[in-house]
Amino acid sequence: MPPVSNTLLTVAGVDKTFPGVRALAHVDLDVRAGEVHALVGENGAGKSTLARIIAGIDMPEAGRMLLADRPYRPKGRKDAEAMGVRIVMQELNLIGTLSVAENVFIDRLPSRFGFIDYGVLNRATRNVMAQVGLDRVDPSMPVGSLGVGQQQMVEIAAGLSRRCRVLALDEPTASLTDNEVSLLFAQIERLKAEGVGIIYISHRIEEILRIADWVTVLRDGKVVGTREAAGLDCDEVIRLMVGRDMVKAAPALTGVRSDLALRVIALRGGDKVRDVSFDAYRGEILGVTGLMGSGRTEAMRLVFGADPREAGDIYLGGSERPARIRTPKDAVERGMALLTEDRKAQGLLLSLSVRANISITRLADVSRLGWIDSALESAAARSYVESLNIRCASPEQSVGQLSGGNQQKVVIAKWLYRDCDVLIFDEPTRGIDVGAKFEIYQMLAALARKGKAVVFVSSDLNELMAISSRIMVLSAGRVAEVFEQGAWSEERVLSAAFSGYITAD
Amino acid sequence: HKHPDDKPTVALIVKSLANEFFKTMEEGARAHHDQHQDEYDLKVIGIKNETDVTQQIECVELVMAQGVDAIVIAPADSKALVPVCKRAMDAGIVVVNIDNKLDADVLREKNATIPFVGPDNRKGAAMAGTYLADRLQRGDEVAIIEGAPNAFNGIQRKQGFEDAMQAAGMNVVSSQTGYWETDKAQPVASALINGHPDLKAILCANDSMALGAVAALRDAGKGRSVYVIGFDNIAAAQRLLKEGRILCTVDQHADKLASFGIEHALQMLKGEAAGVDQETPVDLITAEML
Amino acid sequence: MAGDYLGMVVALLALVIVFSLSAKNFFTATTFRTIANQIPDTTIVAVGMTFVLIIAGIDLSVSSVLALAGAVLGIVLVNWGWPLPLAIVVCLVVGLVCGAVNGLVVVRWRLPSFIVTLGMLEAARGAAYRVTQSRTIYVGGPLEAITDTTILGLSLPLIGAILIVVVGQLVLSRTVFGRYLIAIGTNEEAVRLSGIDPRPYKVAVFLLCSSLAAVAAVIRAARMSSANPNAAIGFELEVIAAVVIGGTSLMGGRGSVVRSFFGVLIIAVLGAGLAQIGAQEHTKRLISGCVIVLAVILDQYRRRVRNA
Amino acid sequence: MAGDYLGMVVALLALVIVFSLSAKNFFTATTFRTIANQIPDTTIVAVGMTFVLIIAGIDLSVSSVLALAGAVLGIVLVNWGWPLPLAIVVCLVVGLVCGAVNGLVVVRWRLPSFIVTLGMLEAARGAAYRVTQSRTIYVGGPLEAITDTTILGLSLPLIGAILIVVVGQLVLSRTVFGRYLIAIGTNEEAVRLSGIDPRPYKVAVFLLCSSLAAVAAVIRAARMSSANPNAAIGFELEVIAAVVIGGTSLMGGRGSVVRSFFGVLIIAVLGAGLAQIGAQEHTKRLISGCVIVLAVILDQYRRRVRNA
Ligand SMILES: Nc1ncnc2c1ncn2[C@@H]1O[C@H](COP(=O)(O)OP(=O)(O)OP(=O)(O)O)[C@@H](O)[C@H]1O
Ligand SMILES: Nc1ncnc2c1ncn2[C@@H]1O[C@H](COP(=O)(O)OP(=O)(O)OP(=O)(O)O)[C@@H](O)[C@H]1O
Ligand SMILES: [Mg+2]
Ligand SMILES: [Mg+2]
Repeated sequence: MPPVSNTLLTVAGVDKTFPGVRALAHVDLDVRAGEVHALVGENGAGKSTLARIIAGIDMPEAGRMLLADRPYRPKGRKDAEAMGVRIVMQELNLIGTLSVAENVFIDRLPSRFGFIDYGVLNRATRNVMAQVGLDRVDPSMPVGSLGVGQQQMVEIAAGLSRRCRVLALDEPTASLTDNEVSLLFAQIERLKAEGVGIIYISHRIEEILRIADWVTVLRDGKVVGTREAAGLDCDEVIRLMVGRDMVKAAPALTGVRSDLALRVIALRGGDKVRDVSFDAYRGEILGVTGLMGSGRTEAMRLVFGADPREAGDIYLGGSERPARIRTPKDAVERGMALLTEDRKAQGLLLSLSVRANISITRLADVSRLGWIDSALESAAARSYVESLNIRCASPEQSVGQLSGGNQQKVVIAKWLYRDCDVLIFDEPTRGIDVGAKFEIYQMLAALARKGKAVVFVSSDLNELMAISSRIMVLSAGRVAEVFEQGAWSEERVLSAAFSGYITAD
Repeated sequence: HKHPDDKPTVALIVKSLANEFFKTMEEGARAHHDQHQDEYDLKVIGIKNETDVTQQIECVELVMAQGVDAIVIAPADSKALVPVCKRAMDAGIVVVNIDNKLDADVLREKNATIPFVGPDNRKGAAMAGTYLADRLQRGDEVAIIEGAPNAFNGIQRKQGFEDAMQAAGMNVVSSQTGYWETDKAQPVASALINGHPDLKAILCANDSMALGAVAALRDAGKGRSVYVIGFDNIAAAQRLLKEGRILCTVDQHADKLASFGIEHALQMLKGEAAGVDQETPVDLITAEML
Repeated sequence: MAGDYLGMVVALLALVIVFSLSAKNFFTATTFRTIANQIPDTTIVAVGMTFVLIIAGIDLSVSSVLALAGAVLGIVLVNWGWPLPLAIVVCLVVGLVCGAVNGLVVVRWRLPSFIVTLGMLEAARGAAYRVTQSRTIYVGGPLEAITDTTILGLSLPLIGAILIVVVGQLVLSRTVFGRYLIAIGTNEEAVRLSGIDPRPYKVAVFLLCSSLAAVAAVIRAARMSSANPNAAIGFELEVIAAVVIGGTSLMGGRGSVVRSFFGVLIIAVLGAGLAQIGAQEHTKRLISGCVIVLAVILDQYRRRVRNA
Repeated sequence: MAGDYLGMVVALLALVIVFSLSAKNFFTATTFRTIANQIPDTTIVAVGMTFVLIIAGIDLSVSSVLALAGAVLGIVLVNWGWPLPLAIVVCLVVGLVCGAVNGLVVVRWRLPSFIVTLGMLEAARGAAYRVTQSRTIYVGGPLEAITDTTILGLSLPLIGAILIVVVGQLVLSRTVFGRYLIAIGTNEEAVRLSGIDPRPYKVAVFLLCSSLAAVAAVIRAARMSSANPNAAIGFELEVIAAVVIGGTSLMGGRGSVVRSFFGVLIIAVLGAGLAQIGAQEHTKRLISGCVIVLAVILDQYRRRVRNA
C-alpha cells in the first residue's frame, strides 16, 4: 500500500480569466487534513475566485485538482458538496424571508411526505447556533430581521453544521466582533481535530497568525509564496502581499480637535436604539464600537435620517437650533455622509459602472445645466480609482464585477468625492486588505486634520484603538461610555460593551 | 305572494354600456320608462366588455336573485346565454330577446321558446349594399369588415352585404373581422387598402368600424376615393355622412329597440302577447336624408 | 395567524353591510348563492397566480389559456364526441402544455415571465380562435352536471376551489416545495448558490398555474354550458388585482393563498354589489379602480402596524 | 453605439423583405405611408413607457389615460367650442393630472406601480365613458389639420414623435435626470442613501408618461377625426411589448429610447405585414406572440455575445 498522504486537496496550475482581468494564473495550493491553510492577498488578488473554483461555483480554464488523491472536477456547488467540499462565501447569501432554521438547513430540510418537520428543524438549528454563540436567536425568526453581523454568523453556522472534508471560509470575520471571532475559532479547532482541511481567507493578519498552519500569499492572481505560519510575523506577510515594506504608522490625531460638528441628543428609534447622545468635533475621529446588535448601525442610520426617529435632536456645526433632518437628502445637504454597512444592498449600483457609482453623490458638479460633462465625470472617477488603488479594468467596468474589497473602495470613493463635513463610516474597512486599510486610515486622518468630523463605526477594536481620537461604546441601544485617547484598553472597552446587557438582564 | 297591484320590474340586460349603440338603447329605454312610470320599474345592466359572456350570465343570475318579473336581453353570445335564460324562464320570469338573436339550435335543444324582438339585420345590410352597388361598376373590388364572428347579428350583416354584392356582380376580395371596434378595424382596413390598390368600397358591419376604415384611408393618403358604408347610425356617423366620408349607414332604431322589447315583455306579463318573434323596422340613412 | 386575515374579513363585512343597506335584495340567499357560483374559477386561477407572484414571476396568459383549454374541451366533447372525463383530461393537458412552454422558455432563456406570458397571451388566444373558428361551442347537458352537483348545499366547483385553496396554503407554508418557492422569490441567486436548482421549481409553478387555469376552464364552461374563444379577456388583470389585494407582493417572496381567496371574495362582492345598486358602467370602473388601490394601501398600513 | 442598433435594424429589414416577397403590394409607398402615419402615437407613448420601465416601474394606465385625454379633447372642442390650441392644453392637463395621481400615490404609500396604474386603468376609462356618455365624438376638420400638415413630406406627428425620441434618448443618456432614473431603477435604496430623494424623480416619470399619452391622444384623435372613449383598449401591453423588444429591462436600470422606437417599428411592420398577407386573426395572434418572445431571446443572445 502506498503511504497515506495527509494532503487532502491539491490544486495545480489553475487559471481563470475574466473579461479584462487575469484573476488566477497557474495557482498551486495544498490543503492538508486537520490543518488551516490561510489565503492572503490584496483586494482583487484572486482569493475569492480560487475559493469559488475549489467549491465548484466557478470553472477553471486550466489546471487540475485532486481530492484525496482522486481527480476532483466539481460540476457545480452541489457536486462539490457531495464530495465534501464546502464554502462560506464572502458576500451574504441568505434568504431574508425564510427563518433562520430554514436558511441553515435550506438544502436538507427535514420533511415527511414533503411537509417540513419544524420541531426537528428548530431543535437542530438551536444546536448548530449554540456552537457559534447565537443561542439567543429564535430559529423561527426571519433571517432578514437580523443585523449583518448576525447574518454572517448564521451563514457560518450553516457552513459549520455539515460534515465535510474541506471547508473554505471567505472572510468570515469581516463584520464580527472579537467575541464571535473567538467562538468561530473554537469551532475551527474542533473541525481541525476532526481532520477537516480548512481554507481560511482574511485580511486580519493577526487572526491568521493565530489560527493558520500554512499561509499562501496571492498577488495579481499568482502565488508568491506558501509558508508555514509558525515562523511568520505580520510585517513579513504584508511584505509578501504588497511586494514592498509597508509603513503602518497609526496616524496620530492628538490635539487637533476643534469646534463641535455634530451633537446628537437623546436619540431613540426602532427597537435597537433606546437613548443615544454624543458629540463629534471637527478634527477628530470618533470611534464607535459595541457588541453585535448593540444598535451602532441603527443609531447612525437615525442620525442620517435613513430611518424615522422617534425622539432626539441633532445639532450641526455648533448651531443652537436642531437641524431638520428627516431624510438622507436633508443630511447630505447639511454636510453629512453615511457609508452604509451593507454595500451590496445599500451602497452600490451593482450593474452600473465604477464611474457612475462614484459620481452619483455629486453629479451637479460634473454637469452643466443638467447635462453631464462626461470628460469631467471620468476624470473625477479616474482620480479616485488611482488614489484608492481600485483594481478594475477601467472606470467603465460595472461595479458588480469587482472583488469585494474593491467594491468597498468604490463606496468609500463616492463619499470622499462628496466632500462632506461630517463623515459617518459604518464598517468602512470591511473586506479591505491591510495595505489599503492603512491608506484609508491615513486618508481619514488627513480629512480630520482638514477640519472634518469623522465618525468611525467598526467591529475591529484594534483598528479603532489605532486611529480614534475617542471611542464611544454602545451597549443595548445606549451609550455605555466614551473613552478619551489613552484612557481605553481592550478590557475596559469590552466591559463597557457588555454593561448594558448585564443591567438589562 | 305578489300583490296584484304591484308594478312589475323589468330588467334590461344589454352588452357593454360603454358601447354607443347600447348606450342609446339604454337611454331609449329610460325615456320609455319615464313615460310609463306607473306601469313598471326598470333596471338596466350592462357588462364591462362586449365579449365577456360570463359577466352577462352573472348579470342574469343577479337579476333573478333580485326577483325581477321580466328580462329583456341583448345577448353577448347567441349560444352561451340560452341556458341561463331558460333557467330564468323556469323560475317564472318572462324573457324577451332583443338585438342579437339567440341560436335556434340551442333553443331547440334546451326546449325553450324565447321571443325575438328586433330588426332583420340581413335585410338592412342588403339595403345598404344595394345603395352602394348603384354607384359601382360590375366587377369592382369591394371588401367587407365583419363584426365579431360569434355574434349572430354580425353574421347576418355580413350575409346581407354579400347578398347585395353578389346580386350586383361585385368582386368581394376579402372579408375579415374587425371585432366591432374602431381600433381593430383600422389596421384591417389599412391592409385591405394597401393590398388592393383598386379597391372601390369597404362595407363595415358597424359605424365604429367605418370610422376605422375612414382613418385608414386618410393614413394611406387615399382620401375619399373609396366608398365606406356603416351600420347603426351613431352620432358620429351622421357627421361623416354629411362630410361625404361614408356613403350610407343603416338605422335599426336602437333607442326604440329596447322599448319594443319592454312593451312586448309587459304584454306577455299581462298575458296579452304570445311568445312570438316581432320584427322591428330598419332604415337606410344617406347624406340626402339628413 | 388569525390577525393576518382580520383586516380582510373586516373589509369584506364592510362591503356586504354597505351593499345590504344600499341595494334592495342584496342581503339574500340568492345573491350569496350567485356569488358562490361565480367565484370558483377566479379562486382557482388566483391560487395559481399567487404561486407565480411568489416566485417573483407573473402570468399574463391565464386568460388565454383558460379560453384555449375551454375551447379544446368544447371541441373534444362536441366535435369528437369523447366522454366527459376524457375530454377533461385533454383540457388539462392543454393547460399543462401551455404552462410547460411558459416555464421552459422562462428558465431556458432566462426571460422575464412578463414577456413570455404576454407572448402566450397572444398565441393561446390565437389558438383558441383557431380551434373554434372564433365561434362559441354550445355543449350543454353533460358539462352542466359539474355545476349542478351539490354536496351539503355547496356546488362541486366551490368545494373544489376551497379544497385547492386549503391545499395551496398548506403547500406554501408547510412543505419544502413551498418554502423553496418563497426562497426563489426572495433571492433566486442565493437559492442557486445553496445548491438548489431553482429551474424545475419555476417550471413547476408555471405548469401549476396554467393547469389551474385549465381546471377553471372546465368550471367556466360548465357554468356557461358552452365554450367561448372570447372568454375571460382581461381576466388576468382581475386575478392579479385580487391576489395583490390579498397582500401578495409583486416583487416575490411574500404571499398567502388564503388571503388571495379573500381578495377574490372582495372583488366578487364589490362587482355584485355595484351591479345590484345599478351603478353605471363609468361609476363601476371608477369605484373598482379606487378600491383596488385603497385595499393595497390599507394592507400596507396593516403590515406596518403589525411590524411596529 | 452603432452595434447597439444593428440587430434591430437587421430584424426590421428582414421583416420588410419577408413581407415584400410574400404579400402583394406590400413594398409600396402607400404601405409605408400608412405605417408612418400609424406609428407616431405608439412611439410617443413608448418613450414614456421606457422611462417608467427604467425606474423599475410599469404604467398600465396609458391606454385609459389616452382615451380619457382624447375624450376631454373632443368634449372641449365640440361641446364647449374652444379653439384647438386651448383644447390641446386642457387635454395635456388631463394627462398631467393622471400622471400626478399615479406618481404621488406610488411614492406616498410606496405601492407597486403595477397596482396603482391598474387602478388608474379602470378609473380613467370610467371617466372617459363618463365625459362622453360612452359616445364617439366626431370632431373632423380642425383636428385633421394636425395630421394633414407635412414638412418635407413628413407629417407633423411623425416629426414630433422622432423629436421626442431624440430628446428622450439624450435626456436618458446625457443628463443628470436620466442618470438618476437609471440609478433609481438599479437600486433605489442606494440612491436614497446617497442623499438623493428618489420620490420627485419617480413622480416626474409618471407625469411624463401620462403627458406623453395625452400627446398621443391628440394625434390619435386627429388621425381618427374623432374621440372614442373605447380607444386603445389593450394598448398598454402593445407598448410594453415594443419597449421590451427594444431591450429595456422590466427589472429597471436598463433601457434605450431609440431601441424602443425600433421595437415600435418592428411591431408596426409585423402588424401591417400580417394583415396584408391576409393572415387570419388567429394566425396574427400566434405569430405576434411568438415574435415578441423571439425578439427578446435574440436580444439576450446579442447582449451575452457582446459581453463575452
Ligand atoms: N464576475 C466577474 N467579472 C469580471 N471580473 C471579475 C469577476 N469576478 C472577479 N473578477 C475580477 O477578478 C479579480 C479577482 O477577484 P477576487 O474576488 O478573487 O479577489 P479577492 O482576492 O477575493 O479580493 P477581495 O479581498 O477584495 O475579496 C478581481 O480583479 C476582480 O475584479
Ligand atoms: N431600517 C432599516 N433598513 C434596512 N436595514 C436596517 C434598518 N435598520 C437596521 N438595519 C440593519 O439591521 C442591522 C442591525 O443594526 P444594529 O444597529 O442592531 O447592528 P450593529 O450594532 O451595527 O451590529 P452589526 O452591524 O454588527 O449587526 C444592521 O445591519 C443594519 O444595516
Ligand atoms: Mg474576495
Ligand atoms: Mg453594524
